[in-house]
Amino acid sequence: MSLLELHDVHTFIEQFHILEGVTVEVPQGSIVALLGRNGAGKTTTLRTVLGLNPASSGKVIFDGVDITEQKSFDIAAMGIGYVPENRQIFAELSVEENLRIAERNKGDLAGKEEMIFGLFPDLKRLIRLPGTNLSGGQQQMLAVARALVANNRLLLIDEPSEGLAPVLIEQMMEAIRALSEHTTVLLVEQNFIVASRLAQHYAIIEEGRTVKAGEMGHLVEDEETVKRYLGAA
Amino acid sequence: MSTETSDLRSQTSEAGPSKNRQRAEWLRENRVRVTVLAVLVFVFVVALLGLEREDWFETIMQGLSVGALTFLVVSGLSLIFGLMDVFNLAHGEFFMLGAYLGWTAYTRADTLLDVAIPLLLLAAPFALMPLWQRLAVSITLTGRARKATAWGFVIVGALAAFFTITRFPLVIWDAENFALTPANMTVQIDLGTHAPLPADTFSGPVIVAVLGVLLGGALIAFGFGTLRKPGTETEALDRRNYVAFGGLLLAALLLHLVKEPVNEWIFGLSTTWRFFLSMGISVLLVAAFGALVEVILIRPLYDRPIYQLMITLGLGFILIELVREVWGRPEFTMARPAAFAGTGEGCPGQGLGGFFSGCSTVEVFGGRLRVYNEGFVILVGIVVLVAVTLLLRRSRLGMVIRAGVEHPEMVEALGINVRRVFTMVFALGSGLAALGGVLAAPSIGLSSGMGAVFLLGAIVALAVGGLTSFPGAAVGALVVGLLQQIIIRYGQVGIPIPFVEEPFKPSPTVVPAASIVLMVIILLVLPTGLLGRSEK
Amino acid sequence: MTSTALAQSTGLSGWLRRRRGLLGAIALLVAFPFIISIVIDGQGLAAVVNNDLGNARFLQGLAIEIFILGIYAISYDLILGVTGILSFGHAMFFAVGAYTFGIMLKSFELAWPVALLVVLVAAVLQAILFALVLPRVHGITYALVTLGFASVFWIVIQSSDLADYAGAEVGLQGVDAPVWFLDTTNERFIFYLICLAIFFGVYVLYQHIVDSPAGRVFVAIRENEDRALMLGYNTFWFKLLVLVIASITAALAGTIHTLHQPIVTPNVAGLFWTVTALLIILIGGMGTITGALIGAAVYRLLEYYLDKWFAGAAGLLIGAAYVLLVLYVPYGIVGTWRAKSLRIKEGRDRLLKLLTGGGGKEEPAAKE
Amino acid sequence: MSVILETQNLRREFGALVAVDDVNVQIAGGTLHSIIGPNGAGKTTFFNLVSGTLKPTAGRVFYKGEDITDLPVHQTIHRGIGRSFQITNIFPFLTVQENVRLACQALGKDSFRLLRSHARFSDYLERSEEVLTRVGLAEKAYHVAATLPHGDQRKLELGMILAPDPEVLMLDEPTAGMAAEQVPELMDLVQSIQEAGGKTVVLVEHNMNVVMRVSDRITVMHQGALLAEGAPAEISADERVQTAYLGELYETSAEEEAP
Repeated sequence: MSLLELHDVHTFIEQFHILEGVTVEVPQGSIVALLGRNGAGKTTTLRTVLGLNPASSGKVIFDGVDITEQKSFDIAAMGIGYVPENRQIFAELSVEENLRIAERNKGDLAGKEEMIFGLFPDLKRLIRLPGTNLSGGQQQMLAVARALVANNRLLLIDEPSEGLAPVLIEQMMEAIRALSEHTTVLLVEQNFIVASRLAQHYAIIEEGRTVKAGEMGHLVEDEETVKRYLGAA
Repeated sequence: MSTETSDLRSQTSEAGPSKNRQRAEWLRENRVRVTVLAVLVFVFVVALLGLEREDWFETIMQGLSVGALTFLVVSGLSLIFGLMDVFNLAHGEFFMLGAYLGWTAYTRADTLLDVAIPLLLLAAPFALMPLWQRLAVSITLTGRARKATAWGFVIVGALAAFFTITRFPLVIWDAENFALTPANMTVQIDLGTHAPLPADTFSGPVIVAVLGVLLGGALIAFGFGTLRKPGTETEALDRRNYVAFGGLLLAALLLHLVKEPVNEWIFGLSTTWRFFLSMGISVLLVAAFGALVEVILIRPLYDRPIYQLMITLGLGFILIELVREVWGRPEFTMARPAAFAGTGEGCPGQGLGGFFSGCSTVEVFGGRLRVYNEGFVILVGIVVLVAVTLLLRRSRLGMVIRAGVEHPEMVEALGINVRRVFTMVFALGSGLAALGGVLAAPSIGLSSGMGAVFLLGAIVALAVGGLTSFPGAAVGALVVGLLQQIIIRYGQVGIPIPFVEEPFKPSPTVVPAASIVLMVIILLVLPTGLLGRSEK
Repeated sequence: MTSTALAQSTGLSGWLRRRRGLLGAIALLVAFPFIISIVIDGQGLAAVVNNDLGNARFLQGLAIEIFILGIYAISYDLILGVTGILSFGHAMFFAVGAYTFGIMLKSFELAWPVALLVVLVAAVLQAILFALVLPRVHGITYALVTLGFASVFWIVIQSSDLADYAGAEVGLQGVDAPVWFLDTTNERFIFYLICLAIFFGVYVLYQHIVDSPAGRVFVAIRENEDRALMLGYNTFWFKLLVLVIASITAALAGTIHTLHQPIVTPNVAGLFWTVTALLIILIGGMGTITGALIGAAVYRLLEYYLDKWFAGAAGLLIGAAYVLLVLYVPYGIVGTWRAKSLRIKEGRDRLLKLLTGGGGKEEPAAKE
Repeated sequence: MSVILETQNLRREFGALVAVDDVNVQIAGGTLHSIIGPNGAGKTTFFNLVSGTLKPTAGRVFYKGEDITDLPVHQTIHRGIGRSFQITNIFPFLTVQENVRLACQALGKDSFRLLRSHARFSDYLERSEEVLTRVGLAEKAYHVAATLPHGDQRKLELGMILAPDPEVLMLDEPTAGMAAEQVPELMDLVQSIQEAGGKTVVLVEHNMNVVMRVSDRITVMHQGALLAEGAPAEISADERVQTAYLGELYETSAEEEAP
């Protein structure tokens, strides 16, 4: 059963038609990678799911509920966590506050502390620092950790490996793999190797349309497609 | 769509730069800022040292007082602008509205109680909004015809409400004389230009008036319900709606029953307690009004910032006209509460302890200070500064506000209703402005132009301190207050200029001009103000 | 679009054809006092020329006020609507013209052409002042700084130190007409015609400016200033040019105001006077030039009649109308009308395509 | 070929982050020189430094031997450097033709003419029509730019750079977001423009395959620094590039540091 479905979603940002028919299915308990070149509309797809750039037509269905026209905060409260591009760490808030703000019920953070600091031991040490003092990698960890505080059934993760040093990419991948045991993940990733090793399914987006989707195993073997759409390999 | 300019490469080394290097770097980045602050402090100190000691002490205290009032206006402006990017040009008028409502609660609480009853009745039908929306579904008209019908209901309802409200049993109102509103009439009675009226000039069945107002409210609410796009989901009609409706009705009834004793109780209070009471009432009313404004006027325009600016400009204009209509055009004064108005034996009080002597003025360090202006107002300013700072630093709401200033979308994506936080902040800011208005009224009096004057000061303070910075707002208000008082003081004693016999005396009119010149200079040197963050 | 219009119309006849609406409006406005005189006052044609009292004379005065407002608003439209510079100090542009001209005539007893020259110099200087801060501050901060400039001027002009020249809070009064044809009291019709000529002169000039190469750059700056810069335009000079043109125009409106009104009050330097300009172009439609003229007429007539019918409540009603306009008709009269006609034209094109049954491929990909 | 564009120790920091780390690049006149690298390599920052939209923390940029580091942006265009943006950057509410016409007009001397209709300056109109034909948008000349599909907007952007006939074209991911089918078409167009006019093209790309065919020379950036430079054949043979580019680098380094 699919936890999240997008059917022929069209989205405008101001007057620009960014998504022109995106169809993606995210099965319960899996990691799905959105692939495609710069500017293809992957980030917008995540934002459309969350209602940050609402779809003008098409359907977004989460757990059987049509959320196309819902407000962002209602969508998020249904159990969707978001790790945005550029991390969007609150620079004025301490690491702890950055986590605490994600609480939906009192005590969320207390219950998850062990899991979060298990995944990202660094954060425990930095807990009092303001967000602005973190390095890029630490910010990325905090962004992921923040999405884990509430009880989310789906995580939308945008470019977790971007700008990270190799060691940290490895650590980040470990974390994503670990947390995917409890939650479903929709992932945007430029680094094909990272994507291919994490995800079970993929969808390629190009010019705002889904052009290909399926199982990651098939895509890895299909060098022609990878070369054509992703420019790697 | 990723931009690589924002890519942040991680540092595997954890130590980071040492404290000293960090400090040096901070200094290098902020050298302009630090220089400007130093120059400003230097100029102020030199200007103050040029005065006699009792003069400079008085000047500082008066500067603090003006700064505190400006701060109350500017703090709301700063919170609203920082969080929502809305520059509320009507903020000065919220300040004015606060003063007028405060005055009414202070001297004529009976009028306020009287008017509250029909207003509660008028508001009650809005609690049943989902019901109206459901009923409105049966109107099959679409497009323009639907809109016209909806507005038709609103207009008919407004007319019905107007005609029945004027038939309402009000203590202080000559129902035959529509030209004067109740508030206006109280002003005139207070000034002695209108003869006091006998109680209960109303004649006729109360039930007609009550039902008429309720009907009017229902028609207006139904009209707004019809305006909603057909097809969009209606809100659920549940028990809460009925409770709210019944509660409002009950409140109106209760108020009607207890009106007389409450009146007696209020007028039996000392003016000091009445003053505190009126502060509370005014703040609450204006905060509620601010919330309403945010929802109805500001919210539809979040994606058109210039229009937002324009609508607040228009709102300010409307509020000035409204005040002129309701309270009349002439300026009037508000009596200082008794605790700050003592004269005679033992006055003025001596030293810092003199503040509690009940005298209107005290002598400290040879300077003569007014207890209300230089004591109470400053105290309230400090209390608000501490309270808001605590709210921002310690509470969850404050955390959300600080986060929302930076990445409102991310806050939304965490499942927090940012819009509701916006409304709350707008209400908070409006309430603070109203508090400033009530505080200012006893010393500067009430006039429909008082908002514009303070808004100008507030804009200057905001720009000087940094548009989005709350501490900046406090610093800016302080700078503006001190600068104004120093110039006024020099206007009295004159500035000795070498080789010129007559000392130069700046005329009072240049006082606001000087702070504006300061603002322009500071903005040219530091476009983000003294404490403002650089643009995102 | 413009190139096709150009192709079919060169020479005088083409010009007349293209400008027939404008010429018609001018003819109507010239005839207007006579029509009023005959139809409403029941007086003859001579009454207009003889400056007799009556509706014709009064309505000419009202029309002159509309012309002044129109010239003033059109200059603000160039700054805000066409170029997208958010200035809140526009009242100063007007007031500097009004006060300078009056003071030069009254206190310095200069000949009126010399006084005009002084106004011109003052206008250019203040435009340069407004432009100097442009590279430092943008957006709302620029609005605040310009509001600051105008407020300083407003305060200074009211100060008692300058009372001998500017008349402090009362304002500048007793400026006599310097020459017979600029005398609004005794030669109302002549003055009316002169204002009419200036009004339409400014209008045509502005239309040409917006259509010129420089005007296209102004629009480009509004649309996307960074891109204009990256195309190689030094946008600062263009914005300076806009401010100079607008400043001179607004000062001209102020000059006529001084001639027409018995007293120039300090209000014309206050924030509300800027708001008036904003309101006018909002009513008419921002960035449309024509909208400023229509807006000025609507605004002044609305103000006049509301005042007449509702007396005290007029301000409240104007404010309410303003708020409703911002919320529901943000593109103004001309803007909304243009959008409508565009939609109508689009519909007609689609209809033609359907009827001829061809050329479907140019349609953007069908969106079900 | 003589060097037309050169950077010396170009460096740019954003706070603690070094986005461009002492980069030295020489670009020969009349060639198509590509700068590639994975996301976050600092390509766009480098590009902004060269074209003058960002000022470097240290280092200099030379154009034909002249130091242009401190030149204001609008003047670099007058020297003959045109640049495009990764995110479509056009005048959305003007027509396609007007977008290009403004670009043509920028280098003429008539931009301060106030009283003649712009339609009477036929040089610019003709030139803009020529450019629109070149990029294949002639039929859509009177469409409002915002209504164009994404691919056409990219073409329009290219047209706006071509319009003033610059000597150096700097293109930042001109194919971003385009359909795979359209990419070769656009790259052919870029190549033909470069060859026909003897122009220099600096191309920033994210996609290695796109540039291999058309480039004369390729510079590879990684983590803000220069990783490799050479002819396409050398680059595709270079193992460091392969690993950096494909994201396999982390495996080796992870192994190095892991034990």
